[in-house]
Order: sequence, then structure tokens, then C-alpha cells
Amino acid sequence: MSTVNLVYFSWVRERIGKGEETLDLPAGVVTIADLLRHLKTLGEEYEAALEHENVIRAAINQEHVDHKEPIAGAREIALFPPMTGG
Amino acid sequence: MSTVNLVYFSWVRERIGKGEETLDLPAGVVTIADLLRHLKTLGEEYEAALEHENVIRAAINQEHVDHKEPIAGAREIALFPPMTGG
Amino acid sequence: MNAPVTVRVQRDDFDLNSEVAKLSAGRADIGAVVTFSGLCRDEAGTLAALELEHYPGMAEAEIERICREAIERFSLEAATAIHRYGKIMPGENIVLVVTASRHRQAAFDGANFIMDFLKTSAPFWKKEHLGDGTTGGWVSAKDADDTARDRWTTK
Amino acid sequence: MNAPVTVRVQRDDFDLNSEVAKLSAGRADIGAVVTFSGLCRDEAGTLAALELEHYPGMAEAEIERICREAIERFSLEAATAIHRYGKIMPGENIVLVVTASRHRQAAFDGANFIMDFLKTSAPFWKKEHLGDGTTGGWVSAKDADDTARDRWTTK
Repeated sequence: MSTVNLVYFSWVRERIGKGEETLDLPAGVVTIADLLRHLKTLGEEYEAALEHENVIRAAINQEHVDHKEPIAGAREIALFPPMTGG
Repeated sequence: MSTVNLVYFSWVRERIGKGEETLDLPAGVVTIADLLRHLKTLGEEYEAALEHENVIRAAINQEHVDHKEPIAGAREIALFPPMTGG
Repeated sequence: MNAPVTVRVQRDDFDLNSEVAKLSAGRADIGAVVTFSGLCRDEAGTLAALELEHYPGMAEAEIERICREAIERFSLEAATAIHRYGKIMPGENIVLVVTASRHRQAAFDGANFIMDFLKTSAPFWKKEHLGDGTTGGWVSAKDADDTARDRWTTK
Repeated sequence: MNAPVTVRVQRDDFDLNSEVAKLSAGRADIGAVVTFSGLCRDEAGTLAALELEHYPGMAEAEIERICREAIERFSLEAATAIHRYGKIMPGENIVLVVTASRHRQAAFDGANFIMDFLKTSAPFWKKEHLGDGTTGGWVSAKDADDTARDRWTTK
């Protein structure tokens, strides 16, 4: 069991209904992909936010990572849709 | 015999020793190339200024032209080196 | 690699003159300064404002990474990038990029490169607020922006 | 083809803020504004000033032709070009180009195009004045500038 700080932005944040939370993760959650699958078991708001996994972007400790990235040691994991700044 | 206003810039002006002049041209001067050959008969300052004809640029009535351009009807003919603005 | 980089994420508008002056004042080795200003458009006349959300900390860090890559790639003398957040009305500025270099093409390419990567990698999201009081929803990412970014790696 | 073009040849310096404001104020159809400032460089520390000579009348006419071609080619919303003449010290501005467009690449390409043609076609000539009181002579045209211009016709 490990503890991680999660932050959400844009419509991921709106659909989950919060901007951040701290969660305890079961031992089988090793990568971002595992994290997404785990979150979707937590309720329909997570299912709605993360339904299309392929468009969800992730950052660990404020750097972009892909879904295969291990999350061990992460202080902060962010989940958000494709960016539209500029 | 036709009369034309000539203007010179940069080192063409410096070598000829004046920025503008009005000249009467003999009948055989039809194009810019003819004009350059004619000017070179007018003294060594013109010879020095126009020695390398291929680098001399010309404009008729403030528009770039090449050396084959006829000068009939020109109000103002300019001769100058390649431009170095910007 | 000592070329100065300035990155700011701020609510307030920026001032072109002062950002360019900060970059180039007192230097005789800069021959070219390019600025890019991105503005909030509303051709249809239906938009009240864009609301810009960002990821504080990562937004600054990611833009700085992009600027440093541009400096190295194009041998820039300096780069500045400022991105606004919060509500931005049609006609107002959203983003500023300034690049300085010895010769002109590097400054053009550097600013162009920074914008392409900023669009696709900097953690900002735009939500539309419409003139009739409703929300037009979140702006979708454009394939054209990915294509613009990818041309820098397919050369 | 009604996009406004502003061309000036002047001794005085220009002001970036006011030129950009004139171009974009009150318009919600402009998404991108690019400015290019060309400055007098002196990396060797030997230059006192550049003296810019121009062909009055033709200088303005030629720059306007270039701006109008850029507007047509890149569908720009507006373009401004200001070129200074007289003595210009190291670190000072020589030339300003501003382009405005709906999307960013057009503004970048438009300003780049205008600079490439301005360099090779606008009737200006630079003479160097050195710090020791002598003249360094007239600056030679660069083949690289012709090459930069020609890339717009070989595409």
C-alpha cells in the first residue's frame, strides 16, 4: 500500500468533481495505466472522467509521462486532457 | 536626343561624385545597358562607378528593372549597388 | 547555454516594449528580436471570454524546458515566454514569446518552435464562456497543432 | 485585399507597443501578431554607427509592394513595416515588421517573407563608421540573403 497525491485538471477535474486528493493505492498498481484502471473502480464519476483512457495525459512530479511509466516514488501524479494553451 | 533625370546611390553616387543629374542622351541609347555604356564614356569617375556592370542595379520610375529594359518614357532612372537594408 | 530565459504565468496582461527591452537592453550582439503574441479570437461574435486553467508549477517548468531546447537548437541569445491565466476577453492577449538572436532566421524559428511545443505540451486548458451566459465547454485539442509540432522532428 | 498596410521610412526610432496596438486594436479576428525587430549589431566592438542611405519614394513604394504580396500570399489581416535611415548606433533598432493573422503560422511566414524581400529589394544601403573615426566602407550584399529570398519561389 502506497500513498500518492493526485491532481486533476480541465474536464477530468470537473467530471471527478475535485481538483486533488490523496489516495492509498493497492500493491498491484505499478504504472499510470494501472492507476487509471484502479481509479475507474472507485465510482462512476471516475469512470466518466477516464472512460477514454487513450486521451488522458499524465504527469509525474510535473513532467509528462506515458501510461507505461512506473509510479513508484511519485510525490504528485496529474491527470488531464490534451492541452489547449497558447 | 532625349533628356533623362538620373539618380545615384551608395558607392555609385560616391564614385560618380554626385547624387543626381539631368543628361541628354544620344539616339542610340535604348536600354539600361546602352545607358551604362554611354555613361562610361563621360569620364573616369563614371568608369570607376560602373566598371562591374553586372553588379549595378537599375530602377525606372522607382521600380526595379533589368539591364535589357528600354528606357523610353522614363522620368527618373536610378543606378545603385545591391541593396543592404533591413 | 548561458542565454537568459524568462518564464512567467500570470493573470495580468504583458507589455511588449518592456519585455523586449529587458531582453535586449545594453547588448550589441543581438541583431534580431521576434515577438509572437497570441490573442483571444471571436470571429463569430458569440464568445464572452476564454477561461484559461493551468497546472501551477508544471506550467512554468514545461515552458522553461521548451525555451531552453529552443535556445540550444537555434543558438538563441535569449528567450522569454509569458502565458496568462484566468478569464480573457476577445481581442486580449493570451501568450507572448520573445526570442533574440544574432541573425534573423534563428529568432523566427525559435519563436515558432516555442509556440508549437507550448501549444501541445504546456499544461493549459481553455474553456469557452458564451455571450448568452452559457458555457461552450472545453476547447478541443487540434490535430493541426500536433502536426505543427511534429514537423520539428521529421526534418 | 482590404487588409491595411502601413509603411514608413523615418529617422526616429519606432515604438513596438503603439505599432502593434494600431494594427490590432478593436479587432476580434486577429489571433496572432508577430513582430520582427532588426538591430544594429557590433560584436567586435569596432563600430561607431551604421549610416543608412535610402532612395526616398522608391523605398516606401517597394516595401509596400512586398507587404501587399505577403498579405495576399499568407492571407494576413494587416502588415506594418518601418525602416529607419541616418546614423544608427550599435544596439539600436533599424527595421520593424509587424504582421497580424487569424492563425499563427501565417503571421510567422508573413513577417519572415517581408524581411527576406525587404533585405534584397528595398533600396537601402549601409555604410560603416568605425570607432576610430574612419569609415569601414559600404556593407556588401550577402549571398545568404539572396538564398533566403529565393526559398519562397522554389517551393
